[in-house]
Amino acid sequence: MSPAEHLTQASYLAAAALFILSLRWLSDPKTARRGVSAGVAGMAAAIVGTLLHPDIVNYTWIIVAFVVGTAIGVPLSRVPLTAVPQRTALSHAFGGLAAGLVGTAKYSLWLQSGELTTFRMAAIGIEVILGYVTFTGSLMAAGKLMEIVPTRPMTYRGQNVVNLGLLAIAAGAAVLLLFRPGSWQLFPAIIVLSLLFGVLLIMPIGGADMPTVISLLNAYAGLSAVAMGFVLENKVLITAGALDGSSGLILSIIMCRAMNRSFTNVLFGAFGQVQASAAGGEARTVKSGTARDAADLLENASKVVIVPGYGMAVAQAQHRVKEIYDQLTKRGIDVKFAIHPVAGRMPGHMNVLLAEADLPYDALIEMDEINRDLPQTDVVLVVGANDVVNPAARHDAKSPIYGMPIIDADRAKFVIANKRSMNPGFAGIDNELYYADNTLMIFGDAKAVLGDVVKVLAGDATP
Amino acid sequence: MSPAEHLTQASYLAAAALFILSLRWLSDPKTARRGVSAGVAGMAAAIVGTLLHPDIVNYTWIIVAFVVGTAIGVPLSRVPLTAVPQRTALSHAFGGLAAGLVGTAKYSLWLQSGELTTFRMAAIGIEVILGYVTFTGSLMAAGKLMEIVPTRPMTYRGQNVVNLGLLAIAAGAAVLLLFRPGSWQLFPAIIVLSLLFGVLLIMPIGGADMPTVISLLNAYAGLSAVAMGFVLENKVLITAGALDGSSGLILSIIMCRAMNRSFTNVLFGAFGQVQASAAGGEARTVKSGTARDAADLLENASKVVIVPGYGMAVAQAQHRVKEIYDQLTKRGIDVKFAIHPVAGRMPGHMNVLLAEADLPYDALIEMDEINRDLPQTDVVLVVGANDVVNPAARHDAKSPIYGMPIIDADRAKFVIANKRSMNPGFAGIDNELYYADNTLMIFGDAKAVLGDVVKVLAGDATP
Amino acid sequence: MPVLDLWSMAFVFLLATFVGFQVIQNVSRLLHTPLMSLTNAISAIAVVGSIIIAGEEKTTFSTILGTVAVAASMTNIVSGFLITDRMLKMFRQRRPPS
Amino acid sequence: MPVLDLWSMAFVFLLATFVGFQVIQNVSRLLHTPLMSLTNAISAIAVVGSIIIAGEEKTTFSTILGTVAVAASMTNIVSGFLITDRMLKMFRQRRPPS
Ligand SMILES: NC(=O)c1ccc[n+]([C@@H]2O[C@H](COP(=O)([O-])OP(=O)(O)OC[C@H]3O[C@@H](n4cnc5c(N)ncnc54)[C@H](OP(=O)(O)O)[C@@H]3O)[C@@H](O)[C@H]2O)c1
Ligand SMILES: NC(=O)c1ccc[n+]([C@@H]2O[C@H](COP(=O)([O-])OP(=O)(O)OC[C@H]3O[C@@H](n4cnc5c(N)ncnc54)[C@H](OP(=O)(O)O)[C@@H]3O)[C@@H](O)[C@H]2O)c1
Repeated sequence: MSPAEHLTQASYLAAAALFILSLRWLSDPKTARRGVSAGVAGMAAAIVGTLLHPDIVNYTWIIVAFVVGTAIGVPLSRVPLTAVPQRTALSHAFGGLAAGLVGTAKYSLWLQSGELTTFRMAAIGIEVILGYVTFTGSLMAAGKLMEIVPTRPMTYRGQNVVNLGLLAIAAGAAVLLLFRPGSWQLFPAIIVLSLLFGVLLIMPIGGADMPTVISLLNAYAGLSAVAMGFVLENKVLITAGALDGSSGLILSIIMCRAMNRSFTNVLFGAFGQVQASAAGGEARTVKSGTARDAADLLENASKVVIVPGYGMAVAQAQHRVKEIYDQLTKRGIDVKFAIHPVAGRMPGHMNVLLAEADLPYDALIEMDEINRDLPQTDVVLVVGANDVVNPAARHDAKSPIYGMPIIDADRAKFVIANKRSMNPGFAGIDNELYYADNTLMIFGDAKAVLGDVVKVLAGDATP
Repeated sequence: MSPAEHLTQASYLAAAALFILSLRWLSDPKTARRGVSAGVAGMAAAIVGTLLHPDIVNYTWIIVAFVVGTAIGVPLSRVPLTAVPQRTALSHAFGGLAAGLVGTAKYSLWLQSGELTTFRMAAIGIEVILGYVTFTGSLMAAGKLMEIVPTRPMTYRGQNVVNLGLLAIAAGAAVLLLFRPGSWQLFPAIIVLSLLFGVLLIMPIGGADMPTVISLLNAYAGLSAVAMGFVLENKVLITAGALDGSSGLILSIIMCRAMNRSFTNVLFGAFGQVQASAAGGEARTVKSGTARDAADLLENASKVVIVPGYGMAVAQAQHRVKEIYDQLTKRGIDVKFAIHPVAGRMPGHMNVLLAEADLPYDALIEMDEINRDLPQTDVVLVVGANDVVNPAARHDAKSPIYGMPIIDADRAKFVIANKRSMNPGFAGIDNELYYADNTLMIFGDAKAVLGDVVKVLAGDATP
Repeated sequence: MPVLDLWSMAFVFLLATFVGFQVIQNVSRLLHTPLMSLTNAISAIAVVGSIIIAGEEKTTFSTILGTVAVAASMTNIVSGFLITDRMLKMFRQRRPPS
Repeated sequence: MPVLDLWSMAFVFLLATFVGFQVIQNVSRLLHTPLMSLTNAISAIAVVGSIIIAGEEKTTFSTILGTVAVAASMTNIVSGFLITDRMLKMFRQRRPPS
């Protein structure tokens, strides 16, 4: 090995170490930002180390690509927090694309130079299939989240058979290539089939299931990076891919658990359909009140718990929530936030939003802990949360969310629930909490309603 | 690579995975034994995989060695639990020896075949030095623990200079070999110097410090295994070595922290000497009582905490302790055990002993947790513990153990302390706890004294 | 590039997966959203592979693919790290820690 | 033996060290004594190196050293696993878990 190559390898080793440390430091908000710096440092080291590589004869295109990438990347990093799931999906798409392209390029190069060993061919096959599937799959997911693509599950009979059939053919073609690497015509076929499969895989999945799907695609993206590492014999790639893959897998497991559903159910269950069916619940009476009523109840409580949900996210109401928090704590009232693991539409969704509103993270309590306090709580304020406070999950064995752990808002002395209508939430089912005697509904957009509550609390104007 | 070699490599990969799982399962007593099975499986896989290796032409000597090793190993695994530190030291010695010998053999072989690259020479150098140092060092440690070698620190002026000098020369010779691998005369010199250094390194360390030293030697043994892995280009060796090394390092750090001392202090501090100096404390009066007094106090308590220490281990009194536990719990008294991280002479020492006496491990409470209960405790029974209950660690800045976290036995309503005399413990310092008004001393060998207490509690005979 | 060594790569994969699972499981739930974007950025290390293909200019075809791949990865690196940091900046503890 | 690949070995070492620290830190304090003897036994995997040296019989010298090394490692394997299991057998939970 030339000294230059040793340098490159050393930079890769350093990068691997820095990436691991970067994720370790994410275990605590206090050290988290150091984690980002470590990640950047590792990336820089690896890139510099690579630019030193003797095989590189011309830097023009590399620089062009760097510029283009940065030009797209910077705006992508400025999206509102509600758009984070879309952004994540898009970046998986880019990752998958890169893997697919590199695999394709390597195949063409090695085919000509005759260096295409069976092992390399196998690795390329896996890389390319995973890469292109992740590419189109993630694009579809992003499309559904941005509602460019119809979000409702598109299903037809025998759909799963067709999809898996396609995948099988693609894989078969790849296996064939192992034995006759020369018949390159198979390669484009594999690419097309993979791209197609990616699309069809996501079509039948409801838009609301996208977060889970995205995490799964994250795992695929990681695996394709690993395969790429095997192709290029690059260990830092294998390491980073494995880190990425395990993170994707773990997050999707957490989501499925918290939703009390299985992977297969998410992937092939066409869950969103339930929405249609279960939506219309028989009309029972609910107590509905005004912002003033809510304000009075809150003022006279000594222990308040706020349960934010997806509705707070779409309404961008986190800043109003913060103002309410300030108003109440000013009055010496003890205010806590109950964070359900899958409140909102992505893991940790509520945490980022409330952090954005500058709320201290030690006021955000996890489900299990807060559930112990709720029976002694005077008022629970539910802001655009629905499924995560639906008592049916505890006792109604027929409910689709039965068994999903929830925040026991119904056990508090009094409940104030804000949403725009009696429409169901993600799971598409009715929520008896809203019909309880000790529940007061305040209908309207979270931002507007809470804004009024703040006004009352602040004492100026009377809506 | 031949199929056989692929098989070998696969077995190594499996072994590495199994070893990691084995240690993971040790995180919980419920799964711990599965951990051992995983370890055995991994080892078996690796050995079988190796025996398939094409280079092996003759199995006689391998089988002979297996038989001999088993013949020595089985009895070594039957030692009483108090002898576990010695056994550990011995096995480090064997490990170091193996590393040293393999390094030597490889050097001689590659020297003849001319395959001795600089990298290999460097790796061999590290392996051999670490290996032989660990070998004699661990033998010395074992000797001191078995009291074959005088346990008191043997020191003379400029000792550290001499030792480090020796090591420097050995390392220097190794470096020299990098440039002239041919001059093999240097090699035996390195071996001798390393062996010598191992002995001299341990000489000045007091016998009581051996547990910490053993853990450090454990780290060395691990590192020498890693170096061996680099020499033989064997990844499972590197993996296992790294696991072993980190375990040794972490345990010694835990011990040093819990003793509130630094590595350098342990290695060069000649700590044991303090014993001599500090031993004689001015004679203050202590309240001393009989087994019957102890029994009465215990019977009339409702909350009892037992603090076991090194004395219980040497007296083998854990079974009497269990009988007391049974007698008291039978009377509905709440009995817990306070386990100090460095009670006894090795990490987890008390846990194994009490487990041997068939005490449930969920009755063994760690220091920080039990310290919260102690102020509400009626009677604390101290069995052969001394430093770990010495309040000086909290307030006496001049005390050698100042700052070491302790079990706050003195904060309980009443203390019963059993030991044979007023002699100090490991740290060689006086313990004011024994002089406190609410402390009753019961002098005598723990086994005998507690035996009497049990008799009284059991109601038969009156000592 | 070092000579192909299937088995050492398998070892790296095995160990990295263990590290990954342990490390990710310890990530505070509070930070699961930043975690997603950070791992994104990190796995864009794939850029190192593309850089060589784009730079060695063996064939026009490979150069084009390589360049696009570099651009795609670079996008993930830039946006991934920036947005992660942007999110993390927002997390703060209660002033008088209670 | 695969061709020497210094850097992949360095990777294995790096990752294994991370795994080691994480795994060991999670070991219950209750089991620190068994931990010592288990890691002992595991690191006796060194036996695989010695076996080949003892078996390939290149020179008498190397064969003798190899044989002794195998015996030494085997001792650690046997005694290490046996005593660990013996200790672990003793740990049990309170019958009616309180
Ligand atoms: N977090 C994750 O990782 C993740 C991933 C996948 C799935 N999910 C699922 O998402 C759901 C999350 O539960 P959730 O309780 O947070 O949300 P939810 O059950 O989806 O309910 C959200 C509620 O907010 C209300 N809402 C919508 N826009 C609003 C606005 N502008 N102002 C006020 N209210 C508004 C809606 O009622 P109106 O229409 O009447 O206003 C809706 O009932 C769970 O079912 C979970 O399984 C979460
Ligand atoms: N656990 C570890 O990993 C580790 C490692 C290194 C060092 N250490 C050190 O070891 C010490 C452990 O503290 P410790 O309180 O457990 O022990 P200790 O401080 O050494 O005291 C043990 C006491 O037991 C008494 N004793 C001895 N034989 C006895 C018998 N047959 N019957 C009754 N009593 C007997 C002795 O007093 P008499 O002679 O008067 O009977 C002695 O005072 C700490 O200083 C710690 O730093 C521990």
